[in-house]
Amino acid sequence: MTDRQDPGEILSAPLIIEYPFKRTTGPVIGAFLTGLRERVLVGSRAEDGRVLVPPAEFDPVSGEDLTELVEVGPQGVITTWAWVTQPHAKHPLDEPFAWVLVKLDGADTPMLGALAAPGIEAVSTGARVEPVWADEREGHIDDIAHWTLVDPEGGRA
Amino acid sequence: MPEIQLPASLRDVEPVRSVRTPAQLDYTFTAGDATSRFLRGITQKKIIGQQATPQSKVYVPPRGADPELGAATPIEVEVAQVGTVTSFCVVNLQFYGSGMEIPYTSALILLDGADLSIMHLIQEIPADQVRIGMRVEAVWRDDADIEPTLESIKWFRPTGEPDDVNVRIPGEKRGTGLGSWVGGVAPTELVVRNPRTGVGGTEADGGEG
Amino acid sequence: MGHERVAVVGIGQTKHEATRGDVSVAGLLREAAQRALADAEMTWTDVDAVVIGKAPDFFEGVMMPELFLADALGCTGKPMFRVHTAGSVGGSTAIVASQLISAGIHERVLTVAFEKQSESEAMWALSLPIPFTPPLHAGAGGYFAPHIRSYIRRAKAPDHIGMLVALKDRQNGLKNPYAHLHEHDISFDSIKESMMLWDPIRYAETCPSSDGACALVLGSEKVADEAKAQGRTPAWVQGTAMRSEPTLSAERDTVLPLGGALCAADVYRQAGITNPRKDVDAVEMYVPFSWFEPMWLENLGFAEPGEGWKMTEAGATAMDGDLPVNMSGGVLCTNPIGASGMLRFAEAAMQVRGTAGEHQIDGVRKAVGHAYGGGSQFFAMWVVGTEKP
Amino acid sequence: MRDIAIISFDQTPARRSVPELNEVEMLMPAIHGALAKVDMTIDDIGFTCSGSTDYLAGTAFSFVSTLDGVGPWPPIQESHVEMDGAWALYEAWVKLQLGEIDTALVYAYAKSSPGDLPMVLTRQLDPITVAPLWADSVSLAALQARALLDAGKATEADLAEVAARSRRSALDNPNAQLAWDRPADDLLADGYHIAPLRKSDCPPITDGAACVILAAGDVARSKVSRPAWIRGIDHRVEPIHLGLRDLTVSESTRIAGEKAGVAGGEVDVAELHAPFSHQELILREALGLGDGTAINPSGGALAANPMMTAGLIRIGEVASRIWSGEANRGVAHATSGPCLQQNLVCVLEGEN
Repeated sequence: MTDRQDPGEILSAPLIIEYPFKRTTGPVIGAFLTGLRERVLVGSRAEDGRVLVPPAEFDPVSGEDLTELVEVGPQGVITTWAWVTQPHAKHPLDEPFAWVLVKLDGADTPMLGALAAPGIEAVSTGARVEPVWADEREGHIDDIAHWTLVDPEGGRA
Repeated sequence: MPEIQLPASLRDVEPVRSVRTPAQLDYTFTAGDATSRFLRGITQKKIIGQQATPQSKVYVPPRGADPELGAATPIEVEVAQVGTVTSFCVVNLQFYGSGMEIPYTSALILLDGADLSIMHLIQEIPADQVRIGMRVEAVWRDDADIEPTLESIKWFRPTGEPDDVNVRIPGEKRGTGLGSWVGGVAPTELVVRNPRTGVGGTEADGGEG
Repeated sequence: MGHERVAVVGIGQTKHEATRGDVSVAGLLREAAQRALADAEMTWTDVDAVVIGKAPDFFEGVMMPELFLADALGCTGKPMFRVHTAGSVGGSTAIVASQLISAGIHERVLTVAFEKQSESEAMWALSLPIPFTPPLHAGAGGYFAPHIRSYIRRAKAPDHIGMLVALKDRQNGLKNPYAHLHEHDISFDSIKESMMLWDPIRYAETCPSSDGACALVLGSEKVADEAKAQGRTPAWVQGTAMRSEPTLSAERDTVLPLGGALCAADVYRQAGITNPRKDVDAVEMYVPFSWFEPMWLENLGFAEPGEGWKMTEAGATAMDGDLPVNMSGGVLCTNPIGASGMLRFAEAAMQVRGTAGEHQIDGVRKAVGHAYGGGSQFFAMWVVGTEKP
Repeated sequence: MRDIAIISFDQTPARRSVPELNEVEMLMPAIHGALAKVDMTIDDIGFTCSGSTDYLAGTAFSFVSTLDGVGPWPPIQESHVEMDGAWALYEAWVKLQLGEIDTALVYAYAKSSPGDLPMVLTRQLDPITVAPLWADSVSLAALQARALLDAGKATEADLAEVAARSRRSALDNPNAQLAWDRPADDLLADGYHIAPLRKSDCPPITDGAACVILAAGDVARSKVSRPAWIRGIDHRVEPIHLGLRDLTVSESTRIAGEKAGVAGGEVDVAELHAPFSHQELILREALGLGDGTAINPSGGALAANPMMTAGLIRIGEVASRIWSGEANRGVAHATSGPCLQQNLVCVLEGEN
């Protein structure tokens, strides 16, 4: 009989799981991504009249198809946020930043984004933000490079 | 497909239909106890199977559990580096990452002293001459290239011994296979010996018959 | 079987293709689900619970994708359940869904199984380079081919049987508008001349990779009786069974697995089938490589050991034979892996309901749906019929 | 409904990493332990069901090789869910309701240590509009915590109290991974991890496994003197998009709790699967639990959080307290998905 080994004797090796998934969008999510490429934000109108962003292909309550897409934003308000002191290499920003849920003007549900801000004290629920568009856009959520605060007078903070 | 109503700003532009979302996840894989012990044997050019009890089946390569008993396999047993081809296929498809010249033969090989066939390559014989029952032996890489992987055995090649005409294809020792209906009668659990209770199977299995 | 009777009251599937470039994953599922709901004359809100099945998550690169699909399937505020039993999953998912009704918990359950293989490649997802793990030298075909060779040797079967199965299933698939492959020029010779990929398996004896989904609406006796009263025939679930055995055990028979035969014996007992060949009118079995038809004929009790290939050769499993097998064209024509098992179960139900269109067999009173997965080690079966169990 | 009880439970000690064992090697002691406690073998079991997910360790079909730990030979009746083991238990409970079998074995396991867990969990999110942002599970929980603070439904001190109490309770749990005694005030002095969450508000990353055995009626009574009867069990789901939910409440938990009959009597003990401290507060409200209920005496997921397993462990922990007579009626809860997306509630009761 052999004894169990110490962890140090166990063989280990890197395992990398990587794939460039190609996802078909369908017409509704496709329209959302088309909008990002064109620097336009769109949501879908739910059965109860709410505007959902990102648009849903289907009503989140009843499950029925949603087909009406409407333009929203581009500015909105933070509904909740979290401050990341040490960004992960995979995060959208390299410097400390805030995750935010942003309710765009004309929308009823908020969407997730990464907000560049000078520090945690600059961020608050209710603050106005707007997207900073990537220079090269291809119809991808990353076409919004990140979000930025808008000062109360309407210019950038 | 429902008709989509777009806002004016998107009506005259080419719609996005698909999107690439590359993703990479990095893991540190650890081999666990049974596999580490097996592969350390490989680095010494030994093929070491494992079993749960001195009476139970010898598994090569071991994977940590005897799947019939549902028990750990702490006992190490060195098995032979020669064995018998129990079945095989000839591969004509260039398989991702294989780097093999086609056609090549991938075979189930029951090593002497083991109870389960391993899958490995057969070389040094034309693919169309490989036979069920053929006796084969392991061919190792050069010593400098031995690593803790079953691929340190480059392939198996014929030993030149006569074929084993009694080679056991899994389940065939009962003639018709375990999951066959004979005379229209379904098999039951008792066709095989329960390794924990000893119930079932034939006397040849060490069961109650 | 539980206390409550269960029936299939709605069936839907997508058009299956190599790449469904027109729909998202959610859209694909909804295409099948909405057809099933329409068939059952129900809406999303009528459904009590949803049971989802698919094969490994790496296929689409979404971890536990039922979570992001919850609202796509109208699950908000409802129970949603995800089954994964390898290739048998489409069958076991339908069984889990049926048990929610037979146990008396729900009245109307929607079950959906899918795979959108075009989002990645099955070859990639099935061959992740796991360190220290012996390489599988040639994919799934390379795994199954030696076992097929063992069958051919054991049953003394002639070489052309696999080709006959491929020809029959591809021709049946021409009658099925949803099937992925519609090979109008298929012939025995074209199959024979196709490339030998994993000798003894030829290219034309191998299943395709498909995008697709299948959905069933299952109802309680009350729901099914109402459907019947309105002229929609229910397919009564007369038996369900699952069995599992280890992938790599010393005693296991990889050609005629004991688990497969026990699963069949269990489901026949429930359905009152004593002579499978006589009592069953049509079978949809999981045949991803053509030779599995004769193997499963023996494993499921339709033929004596070594005789399955003779049934195939004699045409018994053709549309006009005494035991039609894979009327839909089967897995050889359509293989969205996670859905493949449910498609077998669905086709069995369509035959019983008389709604199979051009591939309908006349007068089907009892039909068997069969699925298997892993290394021929996970089995799921059901028997559906025109009569209440 | 047929009377079904939990009759046995075992778990492996929760550890940050178990590199010396593969999944089946790690799992087997839990299965063998649960069987031995009630003097049973796998041959006494009518149905086996497991919960796990391939993504944690990066290996497809992980459940196929762990099934070897059961010894499914001769072949068995078995199923697997790509969900927490609590849902595997639900499937087993349904199967037992059918009346053909009297016993079921349920297991769950996870090795989260091979990967970067918060990043692995991003693969659960909407694959087109959210997953590419790599919004990790801790960040999403922090968004929920902020919403709760903003709504005035909790303070950071309330969160610290949950964190401190959970780790203090864990001192009595030999299987816990994080157990310590620090006052809540002390925790508040720590800096933020992902604000407004501190490290102490977050669960550890855990490798571990657990096994539960269920039995019906007289079989249960023959095995244990005080079976933990399942009086109600239900599960519900919500949309995954955080924007489609009120993050300060758990509507799916509320419905599941109502269907499972939580309000039907006094609740002596509740084991809530709240990986983040603020989530305990949301769950207590959703289930209507008052001060008379002992919450997470095991330390809960804040003391040990093996993915896919922590929910099943909650059920085992409540059952253990019923067998011992420490509690008469208890509630176990399991969750899945970001920010309490999917929830299961199980009401257990002893017989007097």
